[in-house]
Amino acid sequence: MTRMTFARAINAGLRKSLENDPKVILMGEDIGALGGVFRITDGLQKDFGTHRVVDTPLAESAILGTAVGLAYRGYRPVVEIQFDGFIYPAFDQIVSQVAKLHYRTQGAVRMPITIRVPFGGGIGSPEHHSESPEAYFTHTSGLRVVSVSNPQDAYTVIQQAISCDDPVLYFEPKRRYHDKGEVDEGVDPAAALPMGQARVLTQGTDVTLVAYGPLVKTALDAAAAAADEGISLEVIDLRSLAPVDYDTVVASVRRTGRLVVTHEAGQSGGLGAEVAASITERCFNHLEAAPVRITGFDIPYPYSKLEMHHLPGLDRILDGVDRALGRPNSLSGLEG
Amino acid sequence: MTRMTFARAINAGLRKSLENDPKVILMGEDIGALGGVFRITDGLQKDFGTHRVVDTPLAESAILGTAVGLAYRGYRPVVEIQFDGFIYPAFDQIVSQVAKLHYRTQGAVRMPITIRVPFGGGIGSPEHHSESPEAYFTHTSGLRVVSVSNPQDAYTVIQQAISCDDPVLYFEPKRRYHDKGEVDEGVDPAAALPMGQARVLTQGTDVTLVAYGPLVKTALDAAAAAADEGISLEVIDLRSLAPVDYDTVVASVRRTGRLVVTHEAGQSGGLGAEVAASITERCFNHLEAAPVRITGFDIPYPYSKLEMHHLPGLDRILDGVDRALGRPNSLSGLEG
Amino acid sequence: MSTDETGQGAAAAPEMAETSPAVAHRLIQLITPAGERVSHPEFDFWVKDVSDEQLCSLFEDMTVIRRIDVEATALQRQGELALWPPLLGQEAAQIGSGRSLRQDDFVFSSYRENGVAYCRGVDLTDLVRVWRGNASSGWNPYAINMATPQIIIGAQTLHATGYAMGIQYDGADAVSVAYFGDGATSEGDVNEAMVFAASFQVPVVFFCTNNHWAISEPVRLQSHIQLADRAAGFGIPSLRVDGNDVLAVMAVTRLALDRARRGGGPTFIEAVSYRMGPHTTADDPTRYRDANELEDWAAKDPISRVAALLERKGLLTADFQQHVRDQADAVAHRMRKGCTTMPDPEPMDVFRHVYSTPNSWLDRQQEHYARYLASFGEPAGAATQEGAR
Amino acid sequence: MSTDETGQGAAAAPEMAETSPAVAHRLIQLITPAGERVSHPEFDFWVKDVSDEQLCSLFEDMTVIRRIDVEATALQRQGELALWPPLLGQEAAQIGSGRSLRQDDFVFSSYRENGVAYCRGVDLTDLVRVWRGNASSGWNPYAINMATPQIIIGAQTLHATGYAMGIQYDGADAVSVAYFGDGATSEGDVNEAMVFAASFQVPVVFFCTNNHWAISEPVRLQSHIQLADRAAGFGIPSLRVDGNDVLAVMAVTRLALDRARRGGGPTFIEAVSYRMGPHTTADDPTRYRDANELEDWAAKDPISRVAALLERKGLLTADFQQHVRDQADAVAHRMRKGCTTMPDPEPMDVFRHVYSTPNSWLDRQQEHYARYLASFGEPAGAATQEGAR
Ligand SMILES: Cc1ncc(C[n+]2csc(CCOP(=O)(O)OP(=O)(O)O)c2C)c(N)n1
Ligand SMILES: Cc1ncc(C[n+]2csc(CCOP(=O)(O)OP(=O)(O)O)c2C)c(N)n1
Ligand SMILES: [Mg+2]
Ligand SMILES: [Mg+2]
Repeated sequence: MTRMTFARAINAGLRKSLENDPKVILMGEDIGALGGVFRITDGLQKDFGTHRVVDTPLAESAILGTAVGLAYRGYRPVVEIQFDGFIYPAFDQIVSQVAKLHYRTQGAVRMPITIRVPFGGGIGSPEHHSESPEAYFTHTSGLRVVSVSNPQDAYTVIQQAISCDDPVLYFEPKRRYHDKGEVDEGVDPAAALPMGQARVLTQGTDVTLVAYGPLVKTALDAAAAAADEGISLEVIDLRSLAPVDYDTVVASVRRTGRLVVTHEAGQSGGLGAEVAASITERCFNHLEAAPVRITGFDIPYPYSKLEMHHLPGLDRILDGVDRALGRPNSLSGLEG
Repeated sequence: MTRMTFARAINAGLRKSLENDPKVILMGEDIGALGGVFRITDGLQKDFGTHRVVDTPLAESAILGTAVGLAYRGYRPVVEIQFDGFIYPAFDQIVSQVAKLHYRTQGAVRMPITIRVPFGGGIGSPEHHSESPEAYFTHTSGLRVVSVSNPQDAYTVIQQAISCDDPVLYFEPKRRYHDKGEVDEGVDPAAALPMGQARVLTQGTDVTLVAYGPLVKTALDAAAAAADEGISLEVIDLRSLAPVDYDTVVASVRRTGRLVVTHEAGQSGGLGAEVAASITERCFNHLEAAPVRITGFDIPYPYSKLEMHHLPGLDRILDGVDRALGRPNSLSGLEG
Repeated sequence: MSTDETGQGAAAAPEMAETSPAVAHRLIQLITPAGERVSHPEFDFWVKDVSDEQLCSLFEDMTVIRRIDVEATALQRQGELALWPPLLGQEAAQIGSGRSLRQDDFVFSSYRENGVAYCRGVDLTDLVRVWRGNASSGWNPYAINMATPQIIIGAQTLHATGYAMGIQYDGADAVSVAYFGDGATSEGDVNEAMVFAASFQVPVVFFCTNNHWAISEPVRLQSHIQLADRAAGFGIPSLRVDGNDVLAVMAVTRLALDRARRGGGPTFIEAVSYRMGPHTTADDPTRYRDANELEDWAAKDPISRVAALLERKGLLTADFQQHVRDQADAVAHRMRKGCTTMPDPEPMDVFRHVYSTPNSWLDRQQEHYARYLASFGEPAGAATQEGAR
Repeated sequence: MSTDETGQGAAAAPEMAETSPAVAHRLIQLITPAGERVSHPEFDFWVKDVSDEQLCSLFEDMTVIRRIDVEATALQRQGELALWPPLLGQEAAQIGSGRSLRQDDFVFSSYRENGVAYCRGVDLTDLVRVWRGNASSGWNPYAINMATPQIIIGAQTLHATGYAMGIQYDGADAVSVAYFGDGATSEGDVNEAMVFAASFQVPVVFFCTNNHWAISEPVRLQSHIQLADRAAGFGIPSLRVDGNDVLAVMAVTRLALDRARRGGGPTFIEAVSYRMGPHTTADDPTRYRDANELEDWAAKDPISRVAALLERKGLLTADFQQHVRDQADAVAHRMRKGCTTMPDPEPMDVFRHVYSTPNSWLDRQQEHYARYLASFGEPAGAATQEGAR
């Protein structure tokens, strides 16, 4: 066990994948000598060379498009998108090629491409540096989408993503990069909890609280605060956003009868809508209240002096918990 | 009143807008001499000239990006995307520029851009020609999204979209282009039902059936078939997909207690999830059953010999109605 | 801080020698439209091994793919195919280049390169699978080292470039070839592909067929200078070839392939040709183009000029012509048969191959749909025509 | 149908004269690094009206914006700004071009063109608004005819092109100017912008500041030939200018503007300069670049060479120098004051201006959030620091 930052854990996982499989190639802007703007690839080009860790010209569509060609040739490209807001120029290649080629070719061509995306806000950055675009990808068939919340999972899941034969978007909660945790580098990714499965972080009886990525920490804080008030929250870290491991969530909601789901992305059409709709379908007779979504607003990501209003915090989540429990809350007395 | 096709009605609406406002400019691939691959702009370049109806080079990002520049200069560009699957190269300009510039500039710069997208399947085309990408845009704050289902609305709403100061995606159900209907060309778009509002097409008491675009016709057929079995469906044509006119849907579901929502797009993270989640939030105590989604599968659009399996048809919708009503249906006896 | 308003007396401005427009390329030609073999100081070299026999075989291939085109168009008219994108007029560009490739080279093409697929050895039935609506890929790309033809304009140029990066990493001497049209040159992807190819000096050939039209848009809307000039600005050498001259196309392609194999990096080829037919069977070119243009180009037909050359050489015997006709008919027949006897897919195929790993979302939908089909009282596999109910 | 395996004896292949790489541009220079005014047959014409007084004023502007840069960097270090993208070393490129524009021209720039904004008459407080986190746009674009600086690399080149289409439709003689970096030239958008600009021959100037770096990536990764060469392939004339020479930059910009005004279409300018500082205050260039490189470029500093020229002309008096220093200090002071006294936004501002028409989704969220804030017992407007609770 080693104590390391979230960022370092990804770095260690990438290193392991580079070591274990000569077909793994890292590609992206500034990932070489600089080690990426977040230093996630620090030292890797030095150790593996410029053919394994490739600084690319500044063109996101080309990064993904050439990754497709490399996958055609049997490689496993691991692409870094510098910030969430810079993934859109590559959207066509991701949606029309990466996601669809396996289906298109009746399984003949595999696209084992991992797309690393530092995402989410809370770091005081200007526009385009704090977005949460995950719902665009969870709605795109052919892709798998994951997001992890702690260094150990970061380390393990990046390796699972890279060895997965399907394309995976790996969303990294950038405001947690400097959080530290224990990481067992001896973990065998194949034996660990599969990346498609959610994890129950705290067992609880009153409300199921579903979170992923950066808000898992917030959710755990909320659970601690709620416990002080005698409310028992079951916090679930989704980990896999597409597909969502509904079995785990369903089992929880059947016990608690109440669901709160939280994310930074805007509410309308966000992943919370999908979770709420699917859980309602599967647990209708167990639900004591409508699932509650505590999310970012339906706005472009705001300038940083306002971002803490947009981002769900502890108190907004607890207000949602109160709503789920039918306790007094900010919307008490409002109809529809 | 004139009887005309859906396609012709859009053409007439575009012509009206070109006549009424010299700042309106049509742009797109093959929209000039050819009149577009669907002939929606037939005759317009001949009558308004090459500066009002602009054949552009083959580059979607540029089409949207130059539309942004034209909007900066005070124009109202109306962009044609040739087929749904070709909108993705423009995704960055739509999401990061068109949708956000008004917010970014604190309201100083308006983006009255209309993006026309023939969408949906059922026409026997190869890949990329039958997609339903609306959920990517309904989840994008700063955009408005509409889809219409009949020639009169097509005629009126295209004009409302063009005169709207916000950017609007106007999704045209291409498999209905040849459907005919009565169109009153004298309608004043400003006095007609606003484009943000849904329309109740058939009043019913048992189940609220929500559809939009191409499936409105299917929904009406389903309502007729259900009526034969003594089941009364209230069919709502959403018309506006972002924002959804929830007031209209809520009023209906409060009466019926049951909701079925249908679309061609894949289920997970589709607009149906958003509608189901929001209606559950607002109508929880009125709901007799979980909202039911009858949608396309979570697959890339399949080749045409299989598309009728993917597309929700009359019988799949009725099966969903049975589920909402707790009547025997294909999933009877299944748990969760 | 001030703003310049002088508005320089522009009439008096000196000529601007600094801004040199790109130098026009000479069109490389080895066979004139009249079928005369003209010698070329540089490019004769690249086809010096082409024997009379090979010339005959090139003629045969071009004739066969034209016949395929005719047959496929007929199949479309008869309702057996939903759509077909004819290559009429572009036979030399496709056969000349396609025949120059090695088996371990890899092709990334658009929807129109059926002639190239023929050179790669495609199964004839596979040629029409997509257009009948029976598949999204006609063939397994690895079976003939040719990717599924691309519909998203220009996207495949990046795939070709990435594939070439892989060749380079492997230390192999194969070449990746991207085929695309004149219209495609406007797409960001094609330009980004040139950036990457030049930057990494990878073994890729950009083969641009300038058939003068992108559906209804003439090439001058995409560029008012020659397309071959585009590449120089990326540091990529380019060649402009008479795309209706099968020998010249072969020569430039071989040169480009050879350079790539020897580590010389990418080459851009503009093959100047003409789309003699509609964009697809769904298109009506009379709405946007002049019949005269078609006539002009008919005079430069790629097949007639080889026929004329063979004639001059005394090779166009009645026997040979009959052989070619028979061959074309046989191919057309096989394709038609393959097309019309193709089995329909099974309903549940709709769920296959989305993922190569299990997926709980989709598995559930599949299970539900199977139950749904079964609720009509038929086993799922037998319900082919029932899904739409 | 067969596959070519001959593998031509490539060693014997003749040289390929057809593939001409683009011709290297001569670097246009009017003031040497040593401050000598050198005459130029074509470009002297474009600056013949620049008086000693104007030269002094150019020097002043460059000095002021360098001072702005220093002040903003200090503000960042002191925690008053979150980030700052310095333009150190690029003063001549920005002032020389910015001062050439007419008021009714319109600028679309990246985040780095603060010197251009200064020429446009930006309010000093507005320069730092975005970097303090108080706004996503520092200013109202129509107030100074300069768009909100673009963060998405290259996207603004399309906006500039579209704006120029509008100028053309209006029959006006204004010009739209796109500023972007060397890294941006790899983005599809920039290349598509050139396609559209050339196709429609609209009045746009593409002003590319080649500062040799895109964060940690050297310009040779984007292109191994000169960036000015890129434009020729689109049929756009280009100029390569010493970007550290304010007069030369002015000359080429004026020429390009004049051509555009007279209907001559787009021009591409590569201003060769150097990013003397970090990419932004968050960057650490020692990780990826050699200190020697910096030294080389320090010798070509854009301000010192104008100072040397003024010295030669006897214009660099102590009085003048003091005046410039005072002016720079005053500007820096005003900017600092504007920065530190800027009022914080109100919480509910987060919902403003998303739409210009009412929106039921957002209105509801706004109403709910107001209730939420009120539930803490404070009126919504007073809860600025409370949102994160
Ligand atoms: C991204 C994208 N935009 C638009 C289309 C629609 N489309 C199909 S073919 C075509 C014209 C292509 O012209 P060109 O590149 O010259 O190839 P050609 O058809 O002439 O072989 C267009 C616009 C598409 N398939 N993909
Ligand atoms: C689409 C996109 N990709 C990546 C980035 C991250 N990024 C910001 S600045 C920059 C380098 C830009 O270099 P250049 O164009 O040379 O401009 P310079 O910063 O040198 O002025 C990068 C990669 C971005 N802002 N937008
Ligand atoms: Mg073409
Ligand atoms: Mg730069």
